[in-house]
Amino acid sequence: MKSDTENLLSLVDVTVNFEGFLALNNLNLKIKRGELRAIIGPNGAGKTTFLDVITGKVKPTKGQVIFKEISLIGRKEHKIARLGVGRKFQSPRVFENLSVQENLELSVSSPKSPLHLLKKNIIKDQLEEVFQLMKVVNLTKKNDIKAGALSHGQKQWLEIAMLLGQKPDLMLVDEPVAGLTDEETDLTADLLKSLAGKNTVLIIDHDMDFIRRLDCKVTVLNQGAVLFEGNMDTIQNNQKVIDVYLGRPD
Amino acid sequence: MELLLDSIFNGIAIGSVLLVAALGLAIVFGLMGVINLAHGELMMLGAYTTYVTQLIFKLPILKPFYNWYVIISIFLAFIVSGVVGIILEKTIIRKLYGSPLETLLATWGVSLILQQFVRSVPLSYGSGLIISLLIGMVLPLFFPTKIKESIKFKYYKLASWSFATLIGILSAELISSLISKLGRASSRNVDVTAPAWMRGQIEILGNTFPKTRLMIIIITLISVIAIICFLNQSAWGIRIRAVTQNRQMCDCLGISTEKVDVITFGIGSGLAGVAGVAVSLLGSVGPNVGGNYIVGCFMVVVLGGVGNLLGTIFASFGIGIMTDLIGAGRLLNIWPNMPLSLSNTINFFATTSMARVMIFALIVIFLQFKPSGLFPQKGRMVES
Amino acid sequence: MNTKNIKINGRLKFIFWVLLIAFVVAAPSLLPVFRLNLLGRYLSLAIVALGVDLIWGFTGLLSLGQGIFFTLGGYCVAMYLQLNSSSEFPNNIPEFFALYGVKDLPFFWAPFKSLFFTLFAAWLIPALVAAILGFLVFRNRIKGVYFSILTQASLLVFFNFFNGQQKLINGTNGLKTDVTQLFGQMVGSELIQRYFFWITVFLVITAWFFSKWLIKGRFGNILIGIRDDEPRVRFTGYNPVLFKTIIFSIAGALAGISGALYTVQSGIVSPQFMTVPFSIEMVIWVAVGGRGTLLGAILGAVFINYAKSLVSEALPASWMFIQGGLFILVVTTLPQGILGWLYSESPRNLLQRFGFIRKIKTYPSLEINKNGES
Amino acid sequence: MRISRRILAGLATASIATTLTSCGGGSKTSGSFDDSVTVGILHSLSGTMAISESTLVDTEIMAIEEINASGGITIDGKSYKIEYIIEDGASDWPTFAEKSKKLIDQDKVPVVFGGWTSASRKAMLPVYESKDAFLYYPIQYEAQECSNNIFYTGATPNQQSEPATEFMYKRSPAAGGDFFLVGSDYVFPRTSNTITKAQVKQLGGRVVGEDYLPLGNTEVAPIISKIKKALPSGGIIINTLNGDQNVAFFKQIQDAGITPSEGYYVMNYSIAEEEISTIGPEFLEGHYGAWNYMMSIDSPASKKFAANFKKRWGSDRVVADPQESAYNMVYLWKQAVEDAGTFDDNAVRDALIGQKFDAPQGPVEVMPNHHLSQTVRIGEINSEGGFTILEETDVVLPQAWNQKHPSSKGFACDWTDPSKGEKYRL
Repeated sequence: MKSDTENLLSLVDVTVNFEGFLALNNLNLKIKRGELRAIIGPNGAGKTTFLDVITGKVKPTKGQVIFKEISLIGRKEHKIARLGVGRKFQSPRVFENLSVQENLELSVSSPKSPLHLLKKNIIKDQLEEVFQLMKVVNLTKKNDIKAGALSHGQKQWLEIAMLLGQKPDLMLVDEPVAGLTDEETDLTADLLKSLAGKNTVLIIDHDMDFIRRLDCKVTVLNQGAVLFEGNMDTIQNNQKVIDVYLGRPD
Repeated sequence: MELLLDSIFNGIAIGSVLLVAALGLAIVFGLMGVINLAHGELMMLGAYTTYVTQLIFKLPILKPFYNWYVIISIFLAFIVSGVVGIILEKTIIRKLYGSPLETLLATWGVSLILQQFVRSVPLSYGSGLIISLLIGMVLPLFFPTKIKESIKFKYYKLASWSFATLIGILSAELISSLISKLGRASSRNVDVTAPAWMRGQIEILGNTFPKTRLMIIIITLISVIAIICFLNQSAWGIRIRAVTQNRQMCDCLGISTEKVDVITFGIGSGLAGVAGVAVSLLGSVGPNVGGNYIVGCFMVVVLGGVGNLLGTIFASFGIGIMTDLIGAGRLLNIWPNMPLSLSNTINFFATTSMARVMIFALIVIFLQFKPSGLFPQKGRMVES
Repeated sequence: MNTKNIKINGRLKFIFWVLLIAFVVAAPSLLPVFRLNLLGRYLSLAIVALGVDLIWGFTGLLSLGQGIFFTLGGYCVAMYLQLNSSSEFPNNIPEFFALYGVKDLPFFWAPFKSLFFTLFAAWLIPALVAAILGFLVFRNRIKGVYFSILTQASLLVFFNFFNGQQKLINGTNGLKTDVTQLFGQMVGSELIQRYFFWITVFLVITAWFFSKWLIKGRFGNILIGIRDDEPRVRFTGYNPVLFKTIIFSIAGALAGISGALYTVQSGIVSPQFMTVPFSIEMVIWVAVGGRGTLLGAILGAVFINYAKSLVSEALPASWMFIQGGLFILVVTTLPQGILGWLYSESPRNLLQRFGFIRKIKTYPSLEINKNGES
Repeated sequence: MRISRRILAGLATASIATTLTSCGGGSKTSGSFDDSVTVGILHSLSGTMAISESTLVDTEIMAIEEINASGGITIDGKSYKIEYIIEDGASDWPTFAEKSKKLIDQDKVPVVFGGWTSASRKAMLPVYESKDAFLYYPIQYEAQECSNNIFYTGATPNQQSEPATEFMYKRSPAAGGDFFLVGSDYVFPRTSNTITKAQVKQLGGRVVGEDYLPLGNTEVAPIISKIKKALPSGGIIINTLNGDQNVAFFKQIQDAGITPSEGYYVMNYSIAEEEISTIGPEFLEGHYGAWNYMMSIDSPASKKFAANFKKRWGSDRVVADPQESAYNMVYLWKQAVEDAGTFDDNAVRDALIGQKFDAPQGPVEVMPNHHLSQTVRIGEINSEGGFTILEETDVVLPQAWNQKHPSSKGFACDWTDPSKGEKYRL
């Protein structure tokens, strides 16, 4: 394995076999540091499995996942998370019985050992950070409200804020704008775009307008493998992509 | 080799009891995700049904058919436990879908009540109650469609329930007047005696095998085959499996998921009743008869892997054979010259008491390597 | 679900504490010996209930095997007391050994000659056993009902073991403590029992505050997080196995303390404490009192047990009906338990309907939460 | 559905109500008494042991009613009516201790009649000793105990198992055969079997195996295969299984060919008439039992006892040894109180020793070690569900400390002599 400093994440020949069904089939993919990357693909293309493999939820049958020059295969989810991989789920998953602030405190807190959490209250810097994050996602006024009482969009944003709180090197964002209003979608796109550069962001989505707004390199997955890579314009004109996914423009 | 064969025979004998007891549990747990701690008490109802049937068949009119009362009681036990199961589902369990821990606690409450019920209520009244419930539930199904759709249906229903109650009370009185043993509440254990043709032993492959055990194996076999056929061939079986896989989709397709739930739970409970018949042939029948089996059943289901009948079958025979191997200290016979320390250890566990300790410990260790049991459910939906 | 943010208001709290302390101080003179002893025992059960609340109410782990740790704690003190008063018996070992022809003290008994060791062992051993058991189970992500079933199976393993080992720990008969000596006094005597009552009250309150402290901050929030969405906790970088093992072991320690106190006040510890129903009852105390409320666990344990002893004096056979009914009722209609129900808006609505209190003008849940955080 | 539920509930509560009222109630005898005394009755009315222990409650109530009907207890010309408080031990040993405390501390009863299992007695013992109260315990047990605060009216091993073992080895059809010991896993079977093993060795016989079934477990298949392995062509089986485990055992050994006709003879220490009727005589016929009292004893006292019991509790009820013990202890207590002239524990305790009573089994006498001298009978179980009495010993004196058990050999108990007490070397 040659050293690879340019790429933050690379997947080499990753195959996931569910009882004969190849969810990922020799997938090869590289993400550069600071890159904003969108991944699209039809249902069953293996997008979620792809995230599962990176975050350690699913162990690939074959292949390598290299992150910051470390292999992620066989590592536990929380270890991978601590290495700097953050994940936002498709439907917002926040701790519904905790308040907004408590949610964020959990994601910001570091180190994440039980003893540390027991010993003292959150340190000042981290508390500051929590308030900062609330400001970013516009939830400052709702800091005491239970996350379960938030609207769908607010939950999405809270989860993104929690993701940011973990200060990950790589952010995996699964359908961040599902169920959001147009206005919220735009704000989310801007937010994600502003994160790129500093962070590396990988977005999975169906919403073509949203992807277009992100204005980044797009990878098309199909049947567990990369079908095509390029920017939005080239993709929309690629015959293969049109055939399997976009459909013919009327 | 001969010793091993002997062990396998014994293991099958022990395992078949476990299997028949665990079958209903495995179905309810596997298909509905419901942990039914009252399963043992449903077995108990089945066992009491056998007892009542036996006494009824001792009446002069039915005496000629006495030899066949066990066969009849299998069907009756299925119905009795099934009816109680359906009532349970409709009143309590339905409210708790999706929260298995709560179901577990509620069914424990049910098991306490059922246990005390058979202690404090005379069996004749218990039978009367079951009869009236059965009639009350079944009768409205036979009403012509015209009545079913009319606004006055509830009055008809009321009428049919009153009729059912009347029949129930009458039959309770009838039973207690005919058989005085059933007319009195008693916490005393009662006993089922197998008819003469089911007692004694037969020889298979040079091994003697008790006939009652063979009968239980046959009951188990028939139940397993019937269940597999039902789930795979019948329309309702296919619906049940469909609901297990995707409830919302089934709702959309017009399958009454409520009805499916009732039927699944009813069948699981009915099988508990059948298990009760089997158990009653081996030991005495009392309020605790089912409770003695329940933890063993859970072990079978956990070891076998949820939602997999094959796993249940393997697990029960596996536990059965292990029980015999460890409990009877057979390894010592198979391997006579083992080191002293090892043979001491084996002797330590070669009592029925310690064998149980050993087997549960082995299961826990086994689950360290295969947390989802022998035959885990596969696919990406499992963890979510 | 989460009610820990909701607090009863200050004045009520003050009155509550005054009443409580007054009662505790006056109890030994108010109550007849027998009732006082019962109260002491039920209060010690409240400690194990607190543990159940921590693991079930907050972390979502329904253990049906708390009896293991409870009994281990009980055996620890009973072994000490037995050794402490066996000087008059042959070989200086407890009397029952002679019955089985045992001449030498089994090796694991020896350390229990020390009071110091025993005081630690009574909670440390259960905590260790819980930690090992918990770790093995949590490591494999066995959770939900599987966890419950496995804890129940472990309970049976321990029960069968203790029940069958007459030569080691006196099997079914268990160990008695009433006629043993402690500081020159008989443990069953009124004086010593009164001291145990005070100790129990003190430890219940300590355990209560300890539990409150545990769940107050971020540690408690993680537990709630594990209960509600374990994968999310993992992806946030926390190791749920560690947290679960810790809290399970704490619950084990609490159970051990509880068992030790219960034993010295009952006069006996036996494998009977490890039967399946007793461990499930512990869960029911918490369920009825109100899970996730801590106070509910204490009240549930004390009141249900008191009710049990009163009912079984009057109508022995009906307790099973009542208990079973209570299970079903609480689970189906009062999932938050009595205290959870009181904390929620339902009683407020009830009072409103009868015109006892004024309607709140603003959005109620918003108000309540604001109060809760301050 | 709502209606149906209501009917259901109504039916259920109605039937429960009838059963509850039918089993409640105090002593009904009328008559004029000067005063009354309340005694405690403590047995399991719920749980697994309720089956057995409720028969003792019935017997004790009957004895109390008989005494009341004949004028109650007379002290200094003053007549006392006996009232009773029944407490439920719930088949849970610690509960027995708790309820004992309640009866002693709260109800201040002068005496408690109670207990069945050894574990329950062991749990109660410290309570009575620490409070210096008095318990009457009616069950045949493993002995190795001699409390100043307990009075034991059941048989000790030398009044039951020892004559039985000797009979089996010397005079039964399987005489000279090998022994296999089966029991439930608790203290009575284990201690009893220790004694049996020592005795068989003395007699020159062989014990080829023993196994214990955990309480509550009814899977006897492994035990049966062990028996067949250890006794391939018949022998003697000593059975100390508990309650319903016997049903599973006898049903299945018969199916496995372990029957008298095949040369296997089972001697039972826990199977009395009540159990025979539950298990079914067809499974037990030809096996043996050893008791102090058997219903088939052909004496007026025995017949009257059985007849009175049937009259009071129903014609299909039977009496057995534990009930007889329970019956005796109530009468013995009454006699001792009348002799002592007070209900005070210590005086009654002293007056008790030497009390004689014409029990249904024949004359019994309270010995200085708080046990009874009794007659031992060996019976063969017959097809009618009773015992055919084969042998009857003279009155056997009780040994609180067994003389065959290695731990207690050479010891005895005597509470009349302060220098001897609980355990002294003979």
